[in-house]
Amino acid sequence: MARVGVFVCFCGANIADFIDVPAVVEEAKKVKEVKVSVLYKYMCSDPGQQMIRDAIIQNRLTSVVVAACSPRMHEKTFRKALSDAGMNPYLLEVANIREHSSWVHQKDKKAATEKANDLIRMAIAKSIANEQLHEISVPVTKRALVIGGGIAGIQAALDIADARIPVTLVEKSPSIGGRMAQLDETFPTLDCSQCILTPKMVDVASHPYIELIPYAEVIELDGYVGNYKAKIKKKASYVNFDTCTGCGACTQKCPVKVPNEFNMNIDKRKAIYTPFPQAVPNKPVIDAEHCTMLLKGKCGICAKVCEKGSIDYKMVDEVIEREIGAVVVATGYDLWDPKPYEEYGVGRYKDIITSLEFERMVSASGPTNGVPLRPSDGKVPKNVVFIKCIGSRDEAKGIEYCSKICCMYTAKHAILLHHKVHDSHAYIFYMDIRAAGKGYEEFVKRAQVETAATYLRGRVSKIYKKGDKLMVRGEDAQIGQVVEVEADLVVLATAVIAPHENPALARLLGISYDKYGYLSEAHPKLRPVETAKAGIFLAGCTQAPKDIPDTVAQASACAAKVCGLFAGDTLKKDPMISTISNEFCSGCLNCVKVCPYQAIVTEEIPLGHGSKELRTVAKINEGVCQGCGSCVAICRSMAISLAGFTDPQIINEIVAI
Amino acid sequence: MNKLTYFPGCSAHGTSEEFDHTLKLVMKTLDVQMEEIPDWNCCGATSAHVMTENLALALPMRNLVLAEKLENKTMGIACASCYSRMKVTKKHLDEHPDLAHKINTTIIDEGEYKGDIDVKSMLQYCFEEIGPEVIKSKVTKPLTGLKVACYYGCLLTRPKDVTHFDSPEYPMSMDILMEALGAKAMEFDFKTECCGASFSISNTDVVESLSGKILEVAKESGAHMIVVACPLCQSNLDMRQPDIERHTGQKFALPVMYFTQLMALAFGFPEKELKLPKHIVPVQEALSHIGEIEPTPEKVKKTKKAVEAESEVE
Amino acid sequence: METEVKKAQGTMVSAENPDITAPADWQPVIMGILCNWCSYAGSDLTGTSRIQYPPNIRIIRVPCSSRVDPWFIIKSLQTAADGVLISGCHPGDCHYISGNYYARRRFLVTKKLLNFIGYHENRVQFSWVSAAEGPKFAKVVAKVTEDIKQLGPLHRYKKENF
Amino acid sequence: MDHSKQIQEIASRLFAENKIDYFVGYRQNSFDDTQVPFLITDPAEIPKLVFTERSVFNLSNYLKPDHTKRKRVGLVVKGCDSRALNLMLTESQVKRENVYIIGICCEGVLNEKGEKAQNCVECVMPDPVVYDEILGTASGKREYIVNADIKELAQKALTERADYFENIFENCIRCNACRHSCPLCYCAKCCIDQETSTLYHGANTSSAGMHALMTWSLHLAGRCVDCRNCEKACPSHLPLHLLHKQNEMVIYENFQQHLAGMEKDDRGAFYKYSLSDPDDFIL
Amino acid sequence: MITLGLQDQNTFLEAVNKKSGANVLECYQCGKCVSTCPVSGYMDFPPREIMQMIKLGLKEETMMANSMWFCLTCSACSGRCPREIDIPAVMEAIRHLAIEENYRSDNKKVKEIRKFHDIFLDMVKRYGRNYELRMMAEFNIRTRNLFKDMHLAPKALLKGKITIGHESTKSAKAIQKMYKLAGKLEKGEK
Repeated sequence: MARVGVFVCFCGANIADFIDVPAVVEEAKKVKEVKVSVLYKYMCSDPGQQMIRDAIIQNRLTSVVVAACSPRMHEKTFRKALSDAGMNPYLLEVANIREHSSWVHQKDKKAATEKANDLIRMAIAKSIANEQLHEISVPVTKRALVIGGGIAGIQAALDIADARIPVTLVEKSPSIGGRMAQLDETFPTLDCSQCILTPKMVDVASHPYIELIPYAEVIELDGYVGNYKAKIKKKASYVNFDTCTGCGACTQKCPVKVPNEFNMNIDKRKAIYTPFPQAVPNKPVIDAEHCTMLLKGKCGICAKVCEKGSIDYKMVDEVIEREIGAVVVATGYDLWDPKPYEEYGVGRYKDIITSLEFERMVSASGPTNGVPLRPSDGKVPKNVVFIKCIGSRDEAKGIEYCSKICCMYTAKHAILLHHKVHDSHAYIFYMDIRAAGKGYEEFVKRAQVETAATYLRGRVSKIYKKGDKLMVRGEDAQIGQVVEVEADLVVLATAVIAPHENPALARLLGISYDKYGYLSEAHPKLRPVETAKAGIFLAGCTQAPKDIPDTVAQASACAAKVCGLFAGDTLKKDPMISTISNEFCSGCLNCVKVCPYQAIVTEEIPLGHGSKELRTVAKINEGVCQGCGSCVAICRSMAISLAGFTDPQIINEIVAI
Repeated sequence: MNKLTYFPGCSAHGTSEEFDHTLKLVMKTLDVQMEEIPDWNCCGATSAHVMTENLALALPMRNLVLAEKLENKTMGIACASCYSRMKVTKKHLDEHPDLAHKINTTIIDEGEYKGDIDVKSMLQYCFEEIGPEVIKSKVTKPLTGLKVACYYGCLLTRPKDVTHFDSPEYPMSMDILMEALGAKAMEFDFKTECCGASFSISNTDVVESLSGKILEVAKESGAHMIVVACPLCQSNLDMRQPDIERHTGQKFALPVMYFTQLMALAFGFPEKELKLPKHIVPVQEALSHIGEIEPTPEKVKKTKKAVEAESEVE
Repeated sequence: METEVKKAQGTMVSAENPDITAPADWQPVIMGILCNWCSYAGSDLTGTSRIQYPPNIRIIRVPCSSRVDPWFIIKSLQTAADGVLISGCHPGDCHYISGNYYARRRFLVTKKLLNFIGYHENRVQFSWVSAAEGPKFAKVVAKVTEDIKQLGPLHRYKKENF
Repeated sequence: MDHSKQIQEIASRLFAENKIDYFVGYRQNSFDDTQVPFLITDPAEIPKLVFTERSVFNLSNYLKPDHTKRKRVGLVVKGCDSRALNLMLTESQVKRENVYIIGICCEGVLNEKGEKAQNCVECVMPDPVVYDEILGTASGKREYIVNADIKELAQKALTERADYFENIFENCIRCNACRHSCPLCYCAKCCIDQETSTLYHGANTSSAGMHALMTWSLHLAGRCVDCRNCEKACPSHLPLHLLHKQNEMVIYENFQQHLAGMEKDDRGAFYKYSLSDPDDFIL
Repeated sequence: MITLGLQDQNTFLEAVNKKSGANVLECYQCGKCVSTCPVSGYMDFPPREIMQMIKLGLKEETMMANSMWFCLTCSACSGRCPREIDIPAVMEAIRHLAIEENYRSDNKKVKEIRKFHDIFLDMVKRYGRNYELRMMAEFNIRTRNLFKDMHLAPKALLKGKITIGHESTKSAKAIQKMYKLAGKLEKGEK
């Protein structure tokens, strides 16, 4: 026989003024299971809670109903009171007589009182069917996996590792550094990108808690928060990193030249190469698509010149496994290919380049030693036109969104151009100048005033050739005139886009991505670094375009999330999740289909008692289930029940009125 | 033998007789039987859609209805303006079946509109249905040495969602056809800039300024002549060229020929079939470049580049 | 005819069965089933904003509208309720990603089946109320209450033993 | 429509090649011209197998629960039966490799009055959708027709409808024959079982039958193939098809013309959704 | 100065959107159309400004502008518009609205352009097809500019560029009927 205690709160005057509380208390006593029914001014106060604790012990209660404010407010408080009295906290039910009655029926005390009676009766009935529940604890593997070795991945890995949590950092290219390594100077301070990045890269390589796996990709992720298992494919580098000293003899002697992707294909690298001089790890890899030894079996020069014998042409891809507890995804961004701008003659005119190509040219260590040159004739340009929003904010040819960083880097380019070629002039076609950030507007002003860059408000409509010049035509909307600029070089500020591998990666990780391919955060405002899948976090441009400060901030936020997750030895989880009865599950597996979290897995059990034949039934993965109840409502054989919202509980509530 | 329903357009019987004539010659060589739509009428370009709504749809629709009665389901149109009107109308009618039904029943007597005809410009027909390979195979007198600037005008490739043909900004189909004939198609930036056709009578100074710019850029490209696929473009660029030269003080001397004229020439028809005297700007000088064997340094460079692109061994 | 006479006298007559009547001051009971994250939070907001609405609704909290099995509705109508209101998150806002989309399909079929079998279609109503839509919740409840008052008492099986 | 000979031949072949452990078909009833399902394990009984327009029952029912996980079965199915079988396959109730399906292009079966049955008149798919061997000539998918009884009832006033259903469903004796005859009701526990339905919809009350059957019909919504095994099995002759056809109609009209069991791997209308599903009934 | 906020509802914008099938509100004033348009230099207000005027509901100013009469419908602007607005359709819509509501610009060029179109349609009405020389001549007579382009005529005639004679089509009768019916239909719609 159930023994229920009912505790009705006055909430000062909030409830008592509009509900006849003593009558409610008396009404509750009429239910035969109710052993004690009392009222108090503030149930949530210490004496109020003490009253509950005492009553539980004195009356040997089997469940407790508190009639007060919304359970969204104080459910946790009262649950704690129950456990303090040695009772299972989930035997509590809250009747919401404040938000649902006294506050909304202030003009009709009788009706509000009646409603309160019903709400309490329902809560009593439900509480009778309540079961003891226990917090689920999930073991946790304290190792984080960071995917991507750009500034976001580097920052996240360092911050996590500094908290003495082991990190595995996987980078797909031979060196970490990412896009930031390609930049010359950074806005708004114009400090050299390499100078601030390379120390961090070296830290990664030497950090005792970081395991760096370059030239590798994550190919599989199983499990759930705290208990993931990742498979990582290490691509064959054909160089034994353990013995290689990075002396560089092989790259010098290699006879095969290949366009250098690090320098945007402006110059050449060798078939055995390190992407750039400050690469980490500073060990070369062989590009299997171009190496004549690997393709045709001829050459072998690198092996001959290597004193350490580190070259191994027979090396194959290797798959390694790591057990991890959390994942930080930091795969960065790609740049949009401006080919659709046919009216500009993109692809036909060599002197139209992209911003990143310009960035490499003005970089002191770049292919042109820091001087921008016209690709067509190698001359130094005088008039340079920068066109913003190439692909950005262009539904017709590119993408709808603003790429966020182009306004700033174009201003930077104008300044850098002026630094490198003093008698040059920058013309910038823009639609809006978006300089929201610390020191950003001041930086744009610097471009406009100090370097006297000419800002023209309008989208360029046409570029055509006249002699060796490019004629750039656009409207200057400020004066309402169509203008043409005679340009030596045109630089297109191409849009930031999501890496094309993102959708495949998202499927592999079991997280969602938006229509552009950016990985989706759990909530756009309040959970910007989490994904819908617990234990997977996002850092940097893989979530949306952002500049370096924002990227670093988000990476550090990821690190904080990971450290928080790993703070205890186990992860605690709300026990209000589904369970499936093997006995009744008929194995139709429709629940697997509707579960939004892939929390339902299958299990083989004997067909009958002791029989050899097997049948498949569904099984809840406790670590993953979030307790929505979708599966419960579609389960025809009533094999699934959701703790806290079971069928008997809800029937009791319905019948109680 | 291929069959083709043919809509010549008003100018085929006037200003652009040479287009019509050479088109028929060329199509015969290419084994295409052209059947002119009986009792066709003006499509209304460019005035009907400027001034009216229903009539602008009804005029081309009548032609479509008449064409649907013929057995063949592909319609070829010589004039770019007519082509555009016909395509726009067909798209609009197909997207708004209620409107199509209303106009069909209240204005047009000739029968029911079904919308089952495929409308193509003659350039599109040559490029897509016949193909440069077949055209190349018919060439008996290649146009080697002739440099041409291919001018498409606004309406052959635009708007893209109406024409579904080639690029609206930098089309290449005519260039490829010209290359198939042996001529050299020059890089030309103003392929699809407007010549001002709809103002060719009412607002001639606009036409002169727009066409002047096109001629200037074509000259800059190094071409001997401009090749067109539209009668309005031809008359604007050709007939008004002396005036433009006078007003701007530049000398162009760029003859403007239809692509079919050059096809006819390459297929071996005698020059008199081209009706060259109809041209205001003399053609002979430009045609004399045919047969000039040009040193082609670019070709050598190209092969070297190709090698570079793959991988190069020192 | 008889029904109209009764109605004219102020007696409430059931839309489904003219033999079932109630006195003029009869108040319906409405079962409200709300999802925890949007509609329940929205109804709390109605409370904190002190927006007044008719007191006929009795609220059951479920985690998500997808937890609502059609028998919740059937059982409610079969027992005490004269009407049912079910409310969840707006499409696309579901806390559990897609729960309300599945629920929406079931709701439509259930509503039509109930109507076919002899329940007035206004007896069962659905709404999307977000956590920010306190005023909307009050409006929805007022509308549903008014609709059900119009339909009169349902208590066909009230005397049955459950 | 008489495929008796062909079915007998196939059955003997299957037994001879040891491809099946038993065969499910139809046999003539001894006392009138109706037929009953017939399960044989002995090839000697093959000559008794018949198939005519009197072969009304849906034999897919004889594969549940989990029969094919133990034995290999030969089975005769008509269009609607095969749709049910298709769903059973999708819902992993039948092991495909253990069932040999003889699909019949159905020309419609007769009701007890000797007329063409209503579900055959309104049939959308007379041809089998899953089979190993097909008999007869396929006639293709037909247009969906709204059930005649539904149309008629929908015309009536609400009070009349309420009255009708209340009276007719009072006759439900809670015997569960409907559930046992349905090939798609293979659950170990069901909402109309005595034990559960007492909890969910009350025991021994006049309304319990109707409300339990409503819940049951919603479990079959988007899955019911209109074979009417349940109706044939019902000792109280309840018009159970009304519930199923009503749900089928709503689903067909609102959810991309969905029909149960037509395609492989289609789990039914309640196990998927479209962003553009009707929203106008929601406040 | 223009005072805004006097209208409750921008009916002009609604009318233009409805007639054109485009959504003028999508315009974000990038100006690509202006530098694309071959005749924007001749317009009182280039396309970008017209779009903004429609958004502001400046009906009188828009209707009296010459912009839509100068539009060549070459579709270059819409092909390049980053928001894919069908600008020629918008121009056509305001042109048709101007005709319907009888806005007449005093601009000489606009008058000439309208006259030309009238003559053209007249020609098609009479013969079912159009004949350039006759049209040219008629245009010059009606605009009282007898000698315009006359220097071209002899040359063109001589070269057979323009023919004098013309064929009357069988269709002429049918076309005349179409004109009548189309006119009626348009009136009926209002």
